[in-house]
Amino acid sequence: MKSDCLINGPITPDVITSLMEKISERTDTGGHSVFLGQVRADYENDKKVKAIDYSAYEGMVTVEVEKIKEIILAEFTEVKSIEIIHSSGIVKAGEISLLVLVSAGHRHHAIMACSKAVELIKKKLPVWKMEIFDDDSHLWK
Amino acid sequence: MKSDCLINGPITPDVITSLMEKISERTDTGGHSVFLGQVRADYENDKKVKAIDYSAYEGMVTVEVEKIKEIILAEFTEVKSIEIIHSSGIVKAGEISLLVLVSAGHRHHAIMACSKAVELIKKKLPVWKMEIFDDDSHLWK
Amino acid sequence: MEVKVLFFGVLAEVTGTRLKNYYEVKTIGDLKLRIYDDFPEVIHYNFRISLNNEIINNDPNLNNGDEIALMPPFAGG
Amino acid sequence: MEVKVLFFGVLAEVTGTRLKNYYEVKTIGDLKLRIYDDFPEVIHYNFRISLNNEIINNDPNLNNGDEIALMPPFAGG
Repeated sequence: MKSDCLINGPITPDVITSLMEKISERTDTGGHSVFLGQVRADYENDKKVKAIDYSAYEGMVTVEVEKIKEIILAEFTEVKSIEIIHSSGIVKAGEISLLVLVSAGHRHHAIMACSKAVELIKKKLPVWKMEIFDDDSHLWK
Repeated sequence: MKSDCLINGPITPDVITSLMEKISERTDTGGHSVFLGQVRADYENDKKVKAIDYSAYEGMVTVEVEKIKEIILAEFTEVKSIEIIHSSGIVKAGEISLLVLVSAGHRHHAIMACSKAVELIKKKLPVWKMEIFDDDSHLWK
Repeated sequence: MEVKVLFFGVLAEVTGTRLKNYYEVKTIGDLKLRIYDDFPEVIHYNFRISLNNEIINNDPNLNNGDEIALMPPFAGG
Repeated sequence: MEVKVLFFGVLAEVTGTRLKNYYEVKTIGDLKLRIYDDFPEVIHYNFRISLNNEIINNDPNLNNGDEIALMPPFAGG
Protein backbone atom coordinates (compact mmCIF):
# COMPACT_ATOMS: atom_id res chain seq x y z
CA MET A 1 0.00 0.00 0.00
CA LYS A 2 1.33 3.37 -1.06
CA SER A 3 0.07 6.12 1.20
CA ASP A 4 -0.92 9.55 -0.13
CA CYS A 5 1.79 11.25 1.86
CA LEU A 6 4.61 9.32 0.15
CA ILE A 7 5.55 9.95 -3.43
CA ASN A 8 8.02 7.88 -5.41
CA GLY A 9 10.95 10.07 -6.46
CA PRO A 10 11.10 13.88 -6.32
CA ILE A 11 8.18 16.21 -5.66
CA THR A 12 7.88 17.83 -9.08
CA PRO A 13 6.58 21.32 -9.97
CA ASP A 14 3.34 19.82 -11.30
CA VAL A 15 2.58 18.33 -7.87
CA ILE A 16 3.05 21.80 -6.44
CA THR A 17 0.94 23.38 -9.19
CA SER A 18 -1.95 21.04 -8.54
CA LEU A 19 -1.81 21.92 -4.84
CA MET A 20 -1.91 25.63 -5.78
CA GLU A 21 -4.99 24.99 -7.90
CA LYS A 22 -6.60 23.17 -4.99
CA ILE A 23 -5.88 26.17 -2.75
CA SER A 24 -7.77 28.48 -5.10
CA GLU A 25 -10.93 26.44 -4.74
CA ARG A 26 -11.47 27.69 -1.24
CA THR A 27 -12.18 31.27 -0.25
CA ASP A 28 -12.08 30.99 3.55
CA THR A 29 -8.28 30.87 3.75
CA GLY A 30 -6.09 33.95 3.61
CA GLY A 31 -2.62 32.62 4.32
CA HIS A 32 -0.72 29.57 3.18
CA SER A 33 2.67 28.65 4.50
CA VAL A 34 4.66 26.19 2.43
CA PHE A 35 7.91 24.49 3.33
CA LEU A 36 9.96 22.76 0.65
CA GLY A 37 12.89 20.55 1.60
CA GLN A 38 15.48 20.18 -1.13
CA VAL A 39 18.41 17.79 -1.55
CA ARG A 40 21.63 19.75 -1.16
CA ALA A 41 24.83 18.85 -3.02
CA ASP A 42 26.75 18.74 0.26
CA TYR A 43 30.39 17.77 0.43
CA GLU A 44 31.60 15.02 2.72
CA ASN A 45 35.35 14.36 2.66
CA ASP A 46 35.72 15.88 -0.81
CA LYS A 47 32.88 13.78 -2.19
CA LYS A 48 29.77 15.51 -3.44
CA VAL A 49 26.23 14.29 -2.79
CA LYS A 50 24.54 13.64 -6.12
CA ALA A 51 21.32 12.12 -4.77
CA ILE A 52 19.57 10.78 -1.70
CA ASP A 53 17.85 7.42 -1.60
CA TYR A 54 15.01 7.76 0.91
CA SER A 55 13.45 4.71 2.50
CA ALA A 56 10.29 4.95 4.53
CA TYR A 57 8.27 2.68 6.77
CA GLU A 58 5.09 3.28 4.84
CA GLY A 59 2.55 1.96 7.30
CA MET A 60 3.97 3.94 10.15
CA VAL A 61 4.46 7.08 8.02
CA THR A 62 0.73 7.08 7.33
CA VAL A 63 -0.04 6.73 11.04
CA GLU A 64 2.45 9.43 12.06
CA VAL A 65 1.31 11.91 9.39
CA GLU A 66 -2.22 11.62 10.72
CA LYS A 67 -0.98 12.14 14.28
CA ILE A 68 0.99 15.22 13.23
CA LYS A 69 -2.08 16.69 11.52
CA GLU A 70 -4.13 16.06 14.66
CA ILE A 71 -1.53 17.75 16.87
CA ILE A 72 -1.42 20.81 14.59
CA LEU A 73 -5.19 21.09 14.25
CA ALA A 74 -5.61 20.81 18.02
CA GLU A 75 -2.99 23.48 18.74
CA PHE A 76 -3.86 25.86 15.90
CA THR A 77 -7.63 25.85 15.69
CA GLU A 78 -7.66 28.39 12.85
CA VAL A 79 -5.82 26.00 10.55
CA LYS A 80 -8.13 24.75 7.81
CA SER A 81 -5.95 22.20 6.06
CA ILE A 82 -2.53 20.56 6.11
CA GLU A 83 -0.79 18.71 3.30
CA ILE A 84 2.33 16.66 3.93
CA ILE A 85 4.19 14.93 1.10
CA HIS A 86 7.55 13.16 1.46
CA SER A 87 9.61 11.45 -1.22
CA SER A 88 10.70 7.86 -1.09
CA GLY A 89 13.38 6.43 -3.38
CA ILE A 90 15.92 8.43 -5.33
CA VAL A 91 15.85 12.24 -5.25
CA LYS A 92 18.69 14.05 -7.03
CA ALA A 93 20.52 17.11 -5.70
CA GLY A 94 18.40 20.17 -6.44
CA GLU A 95 15.14 18.23 -6.36
CA ILE A 96 12.43 18.58 -3.71
CA SER A 97 11.87 15.76 -1.19
CA LEU A 98 9.47 17.29 1.33
CA LEU A 99 6.46 19.54 0.98
CA VAL A 100 4.38 20.87 3.84
CA LEU A 101 1.47 23.19 3.11
CA VAL A 102 -0.61 24.71 5.89
CA SER A 103 -3.64 26.87 5.09
CA ALA A 104 -5.32 29.13 7.61
CA GLY A 105 -7.59 32.11 7.84
CA HIS A 106 -4.73 34.39 8.81
CA ARG A 107 -1.02 34.40 8.19
CA HIS A 108 0.36 33.95 11.69
CA HIS A 109 -1.48 30.70 12.25
CA ALA A 110 -0.38 29.33 8.89
CA ILE A 111 3.28 30.25 9.44
CA MET A 112 3.54 28.97 13.02
CA ALA A 113 1.65 25.77 12.28
CA CYS A 114 3.78 25.02 9.22
CA SER A 115 6.96 25.56 11.19
CA LYS A 116 5.77 23.21 13.92
CA ALA A 117 4.65 20.60 11.39
CA VAL A 118 8.13 20.59 9.80
CA GLU A 119 9.73 20.03 13.22
CA LEU A 120 7.36 17.16 13.99
CA ILE A 121 8.03 15.59 10.59
CA LYS A 122 11.80 15.67 11.19
CA LYS A 123 11.32 14.14 14.63
CA LYS A 124 8.56 11.62 14.08
CA LEU A 125 8.45 10.37 10.49
CA PRO A 126 10.10 6.97 10.06
CA VAL A 127 12.17 7.92 7.03
CA TRP A 128 15.86 7.24 6.43
CA LYS A 129 18.27 8.63 3.94
CA MET A 130 21.28 7.22 2.16
CA GLU A 131 23.46 9.85 0.58
CA ILE A 132 24.85 8.79 -2.79
CA PHE A 133 28.09 10.51 -3.80
CA ASP A 134 29.45 11.37 -7.21
CA ASP A 135 31.80 8.34 -7.03
CA ASP A 136 28.74 6.11 -6.33
CA SER A 137 29.81 5.39 -2.77
CA HIS A 138 27.12 5.95 -0.15
CA LEU A 139 26.56 6.95 3.45
CA TRP A 140 23.56 6.39 5.73
CA LYS A 141 22.38 9.48 7.55
CA MET B 1 7.87 51.47 -15.08
CA LYS B 2 6.54 48.14 -13.84
CA SER B 3 8.82 46.65 -11.22
CA ASP B 4 9.56 42.92 -11.03
CA CYS B 5 7.96 42.65 -7.64
CA LEU B 6 4.53 43.81 -8.86
CA ILE B 7 2.39 41.65 -11.07
CA ASN B 8 -0.83 42.77 -12.69
CA GLY B 9 -3.71 40.64 -11.40
CA PRO B 10 -3.43 37.39 -9.44
CA ILE B 11 -0.26 35.36 -8.91
CA THR B 12 -1.11 32.31 -10.98
CA PRO B 13 0.07 28.71 -10.54
CA ASP B 14 2.40 29.08 -13.54
CA VAL B 15 4.27 31.93 -11.78
CA ILE B 16 4.71 29.60 -8.82
CA THR B 17 5.77 26.72 -11.06
CA SER B 18 8.45 28.79 -12.74
CA LEU B 19 9.81 29.77 -9.32
CA MET B 20 9.90 26.08 -8.37
CA GLU B 21 11.87 25.33 -11.51
CA LYS B 22 14.28 28.13 -10.66
CA ILE B 23 14.76 26.64 -7.17
CA SER B 24 15.84 23.33 -8.67
CA GLU B 25 18.69 24.97 -10.54
CA ARG B 26 20.63 25.48 -7.34
CA THR B 27 22.00 22.72 -5.13
CA ASP B 28 23.32 24.76 -2.20
CA THR B 29 19.87 25.34 -0.68
CA GLY B 30 18.11 22.80 1.49
CA GLY B 31 15.05 24.63 2.74
CA HIS B 32 12.57 26.95 1.10
CA SER B 33 9.84 28.72 2.98
CA VAL B 34 6.99 30.10 0.92
CA PHE B 35 4.16 32.32 2.04
CA LEU B 36 1.10 32.78 -0.12
CA GLY B 37 -1.45 35.45 0.69
CA GLN B 38 -4.91 34.75 -0.69
CA VAL B 39 -7.99 36.93 -1.05
CA ARG B 40 -10.62 35.70 1.39
CA ALA B 41 -14.36 35.93 0.70
CA ASP B 42 -14.91 37.76 3.98
CA TYR B 43 -18.29 39.05 5.01
CA GLU B 44 -18.82 42.66 6.02
CA ASN B 45 -22.39 43.57 7.08
CA ASP B 46 -23.85 40.65 5.13
CA LYS B 47 -21.96 41.56 1.99
CA LYS B 48 -19.39 39.14 0.65
CA VAL B 49 -16.01 40.19 -0.75
CA LYS B 50 -15.79 39.03 -4.35
CA ALA B 51 -12.44 40.67 -5.20
CA ILE B 52 -9.81 43.11 -4.02
CA ASP B 53 -8.52 45.94 -6.18
CA TYR B 54 -4.93 46.55 -5.10
CA SER B 55 -3.20 49.80 -5.84
CA ALA B 56 0.51 50.24 -5.29
CA TYR B 57 3.01 53.09 -5.32
CA GLU B 58 5.26 51.33 -7.78
CA GLY B 59 8.41 53.39 -7.40
CA MET B 60 8.35 53.14 -3.63
CA VAL B 61 7.40 49.44 -3.67
CA THR B 62 10.58 48.76 -5.62
CA VAL B 63 12.65 50.73 -3.11
CA GLU B 64 10.99 49.08 -0.10
CA VAL B 65 11.29 45.55 -1.48
CA GLU B 66 15.02 46.09 -1.89
CA LYS B 67 15.25 47.41 1.66
CA ILE B 68 13.34 44.41 3.01
CA LYS B 69 15.68 42.03 1.19
CA GLU B 70 18.69 43.85 2.64
CA ILE B 71 17.28 43.65 6.17
CA ILE B 72 16.62 39.91 5.84
CA LEU B 73 20.00 39.13 4.28
CA ALA B 74 21.77 41.10 7.00
CA GLU B 75 19.89 39.36 9.81
CA PHE B 76 19.86 35.85 8.34
CA THR B 77 23.26 35.41 6.75
CA GLU B 78 22.46 31.84 5.66
CA VAL B 79 19.68 33.05 3.38
CA LYS B 80 20.66 32.64 -0.27
CA SER B 81 17.74 34.26 -2.05
CA ILE B 82 14.45 36.05 -1.49
CA GLU B 83 11.60 36.52 -3.95
CA ILE B 84 8.77 38.93 -3.24
CA ILE B 85 5.82 39.29 -5.62
CA HIS B 86 2.70 41.33 -4.92
CA SER B 87 -0.38 41.77 -7.08
CA SER B 88 -1.69 45.08 -8.26
CA GLY B 89 -5.15 45.52 -9.76
CA ILE B 90 -8.04 43.10 -9.42
CA VAL B 91 -7.58 39.80 -7.58
CA LYS B 92 -10.69 37.67 -7.07
CA ALA B 93 -11.59 35.78 -3.89
CA GLY B 94 -9.59 32.55 -3.84
CA GLU B 95 -6.75 33.97 -5.91
CA ILE B 96 -3.22 34.63 -4.64
CA SER B 97 -2.04 38.23 -4.19
CA LEU B 98 1.28 37.84 -2.35
CA LEU B 99 4.14 35.41 -2.71
CA VAL B 100 7.27 35.38 -0.57
CA LEU B 101 9.91 32.73 -1.15
CA VAL B 102 13.00 32.50 1.01
CA SER B 103 15.71 29.94 0.25
CA ALA B 104 18.43 28.97 2.70
CA GLY B 105 20.88 26.23 3.44
CA HIS B 106 18.84 24.97 6.37
CA ARG B 107 15.18 25.04 7.25
CA HIS B 108 15.20 27.21 10.36
CA HIS B 109 16.78 30.14 8.59
CA ALA B 110 14.37 29.87 5.66
CA ILE B 111 11.30 29.69 7.91
CA MET B 112 12.29 32.50 10.27
CA ALA B 113 13.43 34.78 7.46
CA CYS B 114 10.24 34.23 5.46
CA SER B 115 8.10 34.97 8.48
CA LYS B 116 9.99 38.20 9.11
CA ALA B 117 9.82 39.20 5.44
CA VAL B 118 6.02 38.80 5.48
CA GLU B 119 5.76 41.05 8.53
CA LEU B 120 7.96 43.70 6.91
CA ILE B 121 5.90 43.55 3.72
CA LYS B 122 2.66 44.12 5.64
CA LYS B 123 4.24 47.02 7.49
CA LYS B 124 6.33 48.70 4.82
CA LEU B 125 4.96 48.11 1.32
CA PRO B 126 2.95 51.07 0.00
CA VAL B 127 0.01 49.00 -1.19
CA TRP B 128 -3.68 49.67 -0.61
CA LYS B 129 -6.71 47.53 -1.04
CA MET B 130 -10.26 48.22 -1.99
CA GLU B 131 -12.63 45.38 -1.19
CA ILE B 132 -15.28 44.87 -3.85
CA PHE B 133 -18.47 43.21 -2.64
CA ASP B 134 -20.92 40.99 -4.46
CA ASP B 135 -23.31 43.94 -4.85
CA ASP B 136 -20.45 45.93 -6.50
CA SER B 137 -20.17 48.35 -3.60
CA HIS B 138 -16.65 48.82 -2.25
CA LEU B 139 -14.70 49.58 0.89
CA TRP B 140 -11.13 50.86 1.31
CA LYS B 141 -9.07 48.89 3.79
CA MET C 1 9.36 75.16 -9.68
CA GLU C 2 6.98 72.22 -9.96
CA VAL C 3 6.35 69.20 -7.75
CA LYS C 4 4.25 66.12 -8.42
CA VAL C 5 1.74 64.98 -5.79
CA LEU C 6 0.35 61.43 -5.82
CA PHE C 7 -2.83 60.40 -4.00
CA PHE C 8 -3.22 56.76 -3.02
CA GLY C 9 -5.91 54.44 -1.76
CA VAL C 10 -8.98 56.14 -0.40
CA LEU C 11 -7.37 59.55 -1.00
CA ALA C 12 -7.40 58.94 -4.76
CA GLU C 13 -11.13 58.35 -4.48
CA VAL C 14 -11.78 61.31 -2.16
CA THR C 15 -9.82 63.77 -4.31
CA GLY C 16 -11.00 62.23 -7.56
CA THR C 17 -7.44 62.20 -8.84
CA ARG C 18 -4.26 60.18 -8.56
CA LEU C 19 -1.87 62.96 -9.55
CA LYS C 20 -1.76 66.73 -9.34
CA ASN C 21 1.12 69.08 -10.01
CA TYR C 22 1.75 72.01 -7.69
CA TYR C 23 3.87 75.05 -8.47
CA GLU C 24 5.92 77.39 -6.31
CA VAL C 25 5.55 75.53 -3.01
CA LYS C 26 8.50 75.97 -0.64
CA THR C 27 7.92 73.27 1.99
CA ILE C 28 5.79 70.23 2.74
CA GLY C 29 3.87 72.42 5.20
CA ASP C 30 3.02 74.88 2.41
CA LEU C 31 2.04 72.02 0.13
CA LYS C 32 -0.32 70.52 2.71
CA LEU C 33 -2.16 73.83 3.04
CA ARG C 34 -2.51 74.02 -0.73
CA ILE C 35 -3.85 70.47 -0.86
CA TYR C 36 -6.35 71.14 1.92
CA ASP C 37 -7.51 74.19 -0.03
CA ASP C 38 -8.10 72.12 -3.13
CA PHE C 39 -9.49 69.03 -1.37
CA PRO C 40 -10.82 70.01 2.06
CA GLU C 41 -12.05 66.46 2.78
CA VAL C 42 -8.45 65.17 2.85
CA ILE C 43 -8.01 66.60 6.32
CA HIS C 44 -10.36 63.96 7.71
CA TYR C 45 -8.11 61.08 6.65
CA ASN C 46 -5.10 59.56 8.30
CA PHE C 47 -2.06 59.50 6.00
CA ARG C 48 1.72 59.65 5.85
CA ILE C 49 3.72 61.66 3.37
CA SER C 50 6.67 60.48 1.30
CA LEU C 51 9.15 62.65 -0.52
CA ASN C 52 10.95 60.93 -3.37
CA ASN C 53 10.05 57.47 -2.01
CA GLU C 54 11.10 58.18 1.59
CA ILE C 55 8.56 58.71 4.33
CA ILE C 56 9.13 62.05 6.06
CA ASN C 57 8.33 63.14 9.58
CA ASN C 58 9.65 66.69 9.37
CA ASP C 59 8.96 69.62 7.11
CA PRO C 60 11.69 69.67 4.44
CA ASN C 61 12.06 72.25 1.71
CA LEU C 62 10.89 71.19 -1.71
CA ASN C 63 12.85 71.25 -4.93
CA ASN C 64 11.83 71.29 -8.54
CA GLY C 65 10.84 67.81 -9.71
CA ASP C 66 10.16 66.36 -6.27
CA GLU C 67 7.60 63.58 -6.03
CA ILE C 68 5.35 63.69 -2.97
CA ALA C 69 2.81 60.99 -2.08
CA LEU C 70 -0.10 61.09 0.35
CA MET C 71 -0.39 57.57 1.68
CA PRO C 72 -3.19 56.17 3.86
CA PRO C 73 -2.19 53.25 6.14
CA PHE C 74 -0.69 50.41 4.09
CA ALA C 75 -2.82 47.36 3.49
CA GLY C 76 -0.77 45.02 1.34
CA GLY C 77 -0.64 41.25 1.48
CA MET D 1 2.97 -18.10 16.09
CA GLU D 2 4.76 -15.90 13.63
CA VAL D 3 5.89 -12.28 13.72
CA LYS D 4 7.25 -10.08 10.93
CA VAL D 5 10.43 -8.10 11.56
CA LEU D 6 11.35 -5.13 9.33
CA PHE D 7 14.85 -3.67 9.10
CA PHE D 8 15.20 -0.06 8.02
CA GLY D 9 17.94 2.31 6.95
CA VAL D 10 21.48 1.16 7.66
CA LEU D 11 20.09 -1.95 9.40
CA ALA D 12 18.65 -3.21 6.10
CA GLU D 13 22.14 -2.93 4.65
CA VAL D 14 23.88 -4.47 7.66
CA THR D 15 21.53 -7.45 7.83
CA GLY D 16 21.26 -7.79 4.06
CA THR D 17 17.48 -7.98 4.37
CA ARG D 18 14.43 -5.77 4.82
CA LEU D 19 12.15 -8.45 6.23
CA LYS D 20 12.50 -11.65 8.25
CA ASN D 21 9.82 -13.74 9.89
CA TYR D 22 10.40 -15.15 13.36
CA TYR D 23 8.46 -17.98 14.99
CA GLU D 24 7.61 -18.80 18.58
CA VAL D 25 8.98 -15.64 20.21
CA LYS D 26 7.20 -14.61 23.40
CA THR D 27 8.45 -11.07 23.99
CA ILE D 28 10.40 -8.25 22.36
CA GLY D 29 13.31 -9.21 24.66
CA ASP D 30 13.28 -12.78 23.27
CA LEU D 31 13.08 -11.44 19.73
CA LYS D 32 16.06 -9.12 20.19
CA LEU D 33 18.21 -12.04 21.33
CA ARG D 34 17.16 -14.05 18.26
CA ILE D 35 17.96 -11.12 15.98
CA TYR D 36 21.40 -10.64 17.58
CA ASP D 37 22.03 -14.35 17.05
CA ASP D 38 21.21 -14.05 13.36
CA PHE D 39 22.83 -10.64 12.80
CA PRO D 40 25.47 -10.01 15.49
CA GLU D 41 26.51 -6.69 13.94
CA VAL D 42 23.08 -5.17 14.70
CA ILE D 43 24.12 -4.76 18.34
CA HIS D 44 26.55 -2.00 17.31
CA TYR D 45 23.80 0.24 15.98
CA ASN D 46 21.49 2.65 17.69
CA PHE D 47 17.83 1.91 16.96
CA ARG D 48 14.29 2.08 18.32
CA ILE D 49 11.70 -0.66 18.04
CA SER D 50 8.10 -0.31 16.93
CA LEU D 51 5.33 -2.84 17.44
CA ASN D 52 2.42 -2.49 15.01
CA ASN D 53 3.43 1.10 14.14
CA GLU D 54 3.88 2.26 17.73
CA ILE D 55 7.31 2.86 19.23
CA ILE D 56 7.76 0.79 22.40
CA ASN D 57 9.92 1.45 25.41
CA ASN D 58 8.98 -1.61 27.46
CA ASP D 59 9.06 -5.35 26.77
CA PRO D 60 5.54 -6.36 25.69
CA ASN D 61 4.44 -9.89 24.85
CA LEU D 62 4.12 -10.70 21.18
CA ASN D 63 1.12 -12.08 19.37
CA ASN D 64 0.70 -13.92 16.11
CA GLY D 65 0.85 -11.52 13.17
CA ASP D 66 2.62 -8.71 14.99
CA GLU D 67 4.81 -6.39 12.91
CA ILE D 68 8.03 -5.27 14.55
CA ALA D 69 10.45 -2.74 13.04
CA LEU D 70 14.05 -1.96 13.94
CA MET D 71 14.46 1.72 13.23
CA PRO D 72 17.71 3.72 13.26
CA PRO D 73 17.35 7.45 14.07
CA PHE D 74 14.92 9.08 11.66
CA ALA D 75 16.38 11.27 8.92
CA GLY D 76 13.47 12.53 6.85
CA GLY D 77 12.99 15.90 5.26
